Amino acid sequence: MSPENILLLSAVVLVLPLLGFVFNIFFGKRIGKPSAWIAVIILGIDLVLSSILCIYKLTTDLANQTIGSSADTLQIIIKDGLIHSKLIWLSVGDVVIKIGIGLDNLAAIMLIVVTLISFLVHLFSTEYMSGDPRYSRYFAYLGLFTFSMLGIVIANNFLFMYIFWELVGISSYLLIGFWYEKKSASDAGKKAFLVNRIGDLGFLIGILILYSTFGTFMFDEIFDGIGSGILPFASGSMLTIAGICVFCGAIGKSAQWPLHVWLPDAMEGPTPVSALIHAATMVAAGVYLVARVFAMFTADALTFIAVIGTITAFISATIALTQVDFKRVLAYSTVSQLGYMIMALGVGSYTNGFFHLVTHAWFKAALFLASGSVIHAMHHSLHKMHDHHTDPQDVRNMGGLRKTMPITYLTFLFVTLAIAGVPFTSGFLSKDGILAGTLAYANLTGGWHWLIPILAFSAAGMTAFYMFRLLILAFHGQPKTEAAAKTHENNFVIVFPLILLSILSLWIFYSPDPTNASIGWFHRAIVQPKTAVPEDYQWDFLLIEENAGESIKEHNQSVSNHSEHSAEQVHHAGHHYINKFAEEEHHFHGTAMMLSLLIAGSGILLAFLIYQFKIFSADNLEKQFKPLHTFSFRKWYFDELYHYTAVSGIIGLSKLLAWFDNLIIDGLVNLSAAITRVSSYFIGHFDNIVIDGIVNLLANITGFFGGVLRKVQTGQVQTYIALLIIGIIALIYFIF
Amino acid sequence: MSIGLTHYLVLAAILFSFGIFGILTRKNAVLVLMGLELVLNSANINFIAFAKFGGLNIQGHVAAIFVIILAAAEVAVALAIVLNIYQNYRHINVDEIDKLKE
Amino acid sequence: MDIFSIVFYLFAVIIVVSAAIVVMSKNIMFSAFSLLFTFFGVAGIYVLLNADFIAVTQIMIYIGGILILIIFGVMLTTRITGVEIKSGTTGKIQIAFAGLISLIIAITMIFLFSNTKWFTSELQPHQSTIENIGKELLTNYLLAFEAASVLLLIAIIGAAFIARRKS
Amino acid sequence: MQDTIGFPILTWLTFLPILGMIFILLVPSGKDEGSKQVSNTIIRWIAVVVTFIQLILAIIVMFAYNNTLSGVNELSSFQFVEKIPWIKATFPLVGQFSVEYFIGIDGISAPMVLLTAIVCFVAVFPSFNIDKAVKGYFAMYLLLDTGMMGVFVALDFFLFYVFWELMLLPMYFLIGIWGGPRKEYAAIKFFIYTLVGSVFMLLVMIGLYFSVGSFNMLDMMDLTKYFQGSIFEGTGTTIRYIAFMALFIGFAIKVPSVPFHTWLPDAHVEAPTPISVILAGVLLKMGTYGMMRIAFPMFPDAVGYFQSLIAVVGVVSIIYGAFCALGQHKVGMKDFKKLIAYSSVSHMGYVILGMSSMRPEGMAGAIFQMFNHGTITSMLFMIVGVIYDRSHKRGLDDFGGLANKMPVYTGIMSIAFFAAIGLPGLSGFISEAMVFLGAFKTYPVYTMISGFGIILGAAYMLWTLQKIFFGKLPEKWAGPWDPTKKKYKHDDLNAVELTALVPLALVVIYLGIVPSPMINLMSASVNQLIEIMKPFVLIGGQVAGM
Repeated sequence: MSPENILLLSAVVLVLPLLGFVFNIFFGKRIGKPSAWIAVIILGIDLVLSSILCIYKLTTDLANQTIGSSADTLQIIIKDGLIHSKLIWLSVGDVVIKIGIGLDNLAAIMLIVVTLISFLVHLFSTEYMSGDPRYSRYFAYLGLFTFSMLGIVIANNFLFMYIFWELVGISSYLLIGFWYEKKSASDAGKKAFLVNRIGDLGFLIGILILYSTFGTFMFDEIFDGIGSGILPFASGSMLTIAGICVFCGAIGKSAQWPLHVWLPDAMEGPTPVSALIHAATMVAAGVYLVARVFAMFTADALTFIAVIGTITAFISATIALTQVDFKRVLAYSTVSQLGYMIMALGVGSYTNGFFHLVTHAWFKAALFLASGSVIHAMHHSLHKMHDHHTDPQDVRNMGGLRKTMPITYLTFLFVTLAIAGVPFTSGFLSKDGILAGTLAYANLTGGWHWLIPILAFSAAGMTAFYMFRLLILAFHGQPKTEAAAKTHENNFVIVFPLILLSILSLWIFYSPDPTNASIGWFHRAIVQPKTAVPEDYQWDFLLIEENAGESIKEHNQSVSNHSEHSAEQVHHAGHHYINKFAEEEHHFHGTAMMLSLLIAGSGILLAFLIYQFKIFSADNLEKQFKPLHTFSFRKWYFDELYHYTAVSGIIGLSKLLAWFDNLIIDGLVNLSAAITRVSSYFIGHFDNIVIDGIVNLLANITGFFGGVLRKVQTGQVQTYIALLIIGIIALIYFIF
Repeated sequence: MSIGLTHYLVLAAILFSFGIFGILTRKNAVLVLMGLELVLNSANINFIAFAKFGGLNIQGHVAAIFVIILAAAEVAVALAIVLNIYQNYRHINVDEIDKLKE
Repeated sequence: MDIFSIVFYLFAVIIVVSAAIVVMSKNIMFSAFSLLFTFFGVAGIYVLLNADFIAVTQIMIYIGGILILIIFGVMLTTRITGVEIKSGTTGKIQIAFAGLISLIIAITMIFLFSNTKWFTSELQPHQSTIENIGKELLTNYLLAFEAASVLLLIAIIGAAFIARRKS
Repeated sequence: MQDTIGFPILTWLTFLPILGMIFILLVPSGKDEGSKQVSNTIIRWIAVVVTFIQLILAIIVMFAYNNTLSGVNELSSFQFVEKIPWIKATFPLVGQFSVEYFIGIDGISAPMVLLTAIVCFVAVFPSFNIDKAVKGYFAMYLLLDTGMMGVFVALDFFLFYVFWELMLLPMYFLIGIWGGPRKEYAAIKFFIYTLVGSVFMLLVMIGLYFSVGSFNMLDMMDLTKYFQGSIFEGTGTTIRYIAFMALFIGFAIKVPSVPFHTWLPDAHVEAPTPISVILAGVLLKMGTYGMMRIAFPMFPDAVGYFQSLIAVVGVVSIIYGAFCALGQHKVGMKDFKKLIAYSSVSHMGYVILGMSSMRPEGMAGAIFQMFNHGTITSMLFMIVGVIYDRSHKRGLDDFGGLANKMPVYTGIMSIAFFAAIGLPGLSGFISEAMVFLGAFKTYPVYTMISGFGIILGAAYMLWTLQKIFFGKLPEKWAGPWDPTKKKYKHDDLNAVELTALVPLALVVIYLGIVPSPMINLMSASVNQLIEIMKPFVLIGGQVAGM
């Protein structure tokens, strides 16, 4: 494929879902049910096309070249495995704003993630959403979302990134609030959008700083600029601040602490939407953004990122321990896993962070779709019993679903193993890499940074515990309600995506060795980019070593040319680590694996002891640790905190200002008017009595004389003319 | 003494006086109008006289033309009014029309 | 006394006499016919003043238009057969008063005219004025010209409207 | 001077509505009910046709417009110029007084001309609901149209002032006669406020006239043409600062910027829908247009002196307006229209901020924002008008669940709302982003503060969206068959309303995706304006070197 065709194909992949959106918005209602299948077919084509793109991109080594010059309207550049275009969008005076799309390995893999999950969700939704009055509208929104998400993936500049960032926000708003008759749903949509906007403001300021420094939005041009020593406001700390501001966007979209509060509420949306948006793709956009602009983060910014990720991972894991809503547990687990990814990127474990994104996308989508399957079944069962009060999402109403819904159970079990980090799953591979990365990081930097791996490991343990708690409560034991007992397995359309996604969570798809991902294709395709930040502001262990670059290239070539056996040889041959960090990570690999196995195992064991075998009573534990339980159950009171500070503050201020505007400013205006009126009242009276009196006096005098002179007025024209002429004569004599 | 500007002006003045006299004395509205025409003609003579002697040149002629136009319009309307008065009062004696008094 | 003066005085006499008849005659028809002579006289004066176009206009409009109109007015408003063919004046005192005023104004004006030092320019050689008037009318006086035409239109419509017999 | 058409198209564009007004006045008003209906219909359609022809003319102008020419202070690069002496008089003491009929457009006025034509065309349709004194209404409407168009094409200050006042009067009557319950109060308030602004402008205009000797705006921009010893001669003098401030306040009242904004909510609340549309869509732009056309290029030194103050005015308007709009949910009448009025204050703040940046992006963004705010806010007011027509209510708490009853309406309204909160893909985003890009280079801190405006903007808009369209349908909206109107009260949009709303929606979407036609239109002029200002003002560059 020529470079133009690659980009053209990417553009097609991007635009196809938009066409679906437009079609369904205008004609969906008219054609009814088939509109969904049109959307599914469009996504299917999209999936095929993006697979072609991805496979081509991963297997082909593109030579550096440039088509067209920077003054041309369209320029296509291939550099270091990134093929991208630059198109002049706007020009005002000497300011030229360019946009474009780009494709590298990162984007190529992400394309598959987005289109595959979107396709499966579309498929799942055809059954799940059937009977909804706004059926076609739903698929239209899904199309819009997919379009925006793909836009984020293939953007090669901040402007596009921001545009699609906002579009993703709005489509998520529409989908969360899809059942807008429910106040909680429309509230949740609003909350999601507004909280995201706060992050976006930071993102925008970051973009503004970068734009005003480099005069461009292009990633590569900005990185080149930083690389050549240009810094915002000529200061390295401003570069850090720019990085943190950009990361703010990721905080919002990836639901990182302290802006994580929107994601659990977003579960008000239809469950397939949760699977698509709030598990696999949109929330991963923040992680993707950090990965995409990884080259511009300074050491301080990376530390900030790592800390935020760690805090998020830990806090949300603790919250997930006590939640009873099926989807909320999954939501907090998502937040926690996103924290993991962010943390991984923050500590410099670039490849593992992104790897976890991909593996997490599969198994979390599977978890959500499985929960959708459960809820769907519960809902039907409740519906048949004419019970409209029981919450179909509350795990306390479930139990024993293992028997009624065996396929859902098996897939759910498998992906729970994956998220808990049990060997032979993809989750094990990626989580293990991250944990090794945190250990390496802490070892290299020391001090309080050791908290990061400690919290990360404890979060891993909690993840294993609460996931199995959920599994046991929902599927094992006896049915706790009649409805749960009467559930049935769903049909093929719902079950198929579950099976596919759980198969994708096997280790074999990423690496031949179930304990080590770094020899798989993924780790070869995704390599940490060369950091653009000047050495003074960057960890020395993240700098790519000069000779390492060469050996990596050789290594890659040998991998693509030779069998895996020889690759392994090169791998073990020694100095091919791109930097010190990678080496350290490798050393900690074994330790991390053992530790994580131990912790996850104990978490699972504890869950079985408490909930399956009831050796410890859950209720007793709850009573014993009542404050802690409440604290966790009420989500650390973040919602309340924000409500009583930020939200009330802003609303209070707006009330105050509206009142101020109404009373004071307008009051001043009206006061001045009133003063004028009062003074004019007095002046008017003065005028009436005194001045008018004088005038009236004069008028009376005039009237008297008028009465005398009235006799002159004969009414005859000729008299008047005569008088006129006399007047003229008199005037003439008077003048001369 | 050859005929100069003054001659024409004096002639115009006489004509003007006759016109004024007519306007003031006649009862019949149509005759009043005739007086008015005399006044306008005297004015026109002045214009033309100044056009020749006073350097007013062609502008004087143009002014005269406008006077004539106005006169035509005035007569048309005035006669219409006269007819109207006639229809209302069955006479056209201006001295008896003194509604303006009230 | 050259021929020019003779002609001038001839016209002057015609004008004065016929004007006197216009304002003094008892018979309204006499007045109307004298007015004809006055207009002719004035036209003659115009010719003497090199105003050929104005003279022609005078004859065409005053005599051909206005006078005819007046005569129609006389005929329409006066019962020819009735007593009112003779137009009365307003009374002795008024006549005396009006005569006085007219006299005063005549004397005043003649006095003023003959005693003023008028600014006089060199006499222009005689040339046809029509072309120049036309140019002036369509350039500098275009607006006035248009306004005049609108005025005439309004006058026609207005006259027709006022004069129409009420149903 | 470029006259690419060879036909006085701007004069036609400006005075066509007057022609329409004459036609409308000639339509006999019927005596009985039936013929009255007929004559009202004729009058309405005359207005439609006239404004439509005007729109076509405006589009022709845009196509014939050569966007490489800059204008601003160069007579040679203005386009469609017509320059005829208008008033010429000599006074013994004052000297010669001459006013020219001098019109033409450049990149600053061209978008405004198009905007005026579009808004005047679409606002005719909501006017169909006016039943009281239809003839007078449309006559006033078209007179207003001429006044607005005239303001944007005038290049002679006196002519500008004449048009400025010409548009004031019909507006006063349109609010005062066809307005809501407190119409007199609102109309008087509007009138006095604007008149105060005009007085300031008049004073400065006279001063400039004595300094330059003509009312030609281009001469006034040329500092070398000022007479020796005249009051505005030289640069950096106190009197020039005062004059600029007077002009600025005069225009800021019209914008309106905080703290001169309180006439706007009242005027909007009381005005009938189409007049609100015009008020927000076109009239507010005159303030910022006046700044760009008159205040800035004539007093560049004073702009330099007050530049940060101008930026602060912009920022305060953005934040304060947004807060007040948000506050409408909680206090006062909870009036939908008032909320949009305050949102206008906020959005016009972006224009001022963009202008104060003196960057090409910021300046072009400001003009573009003027255009976009015109189209978007017009939509918003029409949207309020639609439900007001059906229910005679417009409180934020009076509705709910309309999305189910009126899906098309909700769809169009979503476009307007999302455009107002700056969603990418819709035109509002581009202009706000450009304003931010430009302003950040000159005033990074102010720009960051004003960034909170976008959060607040999203908050109040989404809140409104939720209250009115989402949730359950209240009892009264399940309304019965209304026999007088022959329709259900909650009918979806009818053809007339769609005709008004859809073109605006298309413009908003089109410019959101392909903004370059509009940006190219103004690009050259923006550069020229910045060239004039350059010696005097702070222009942010690449911040790297700072």
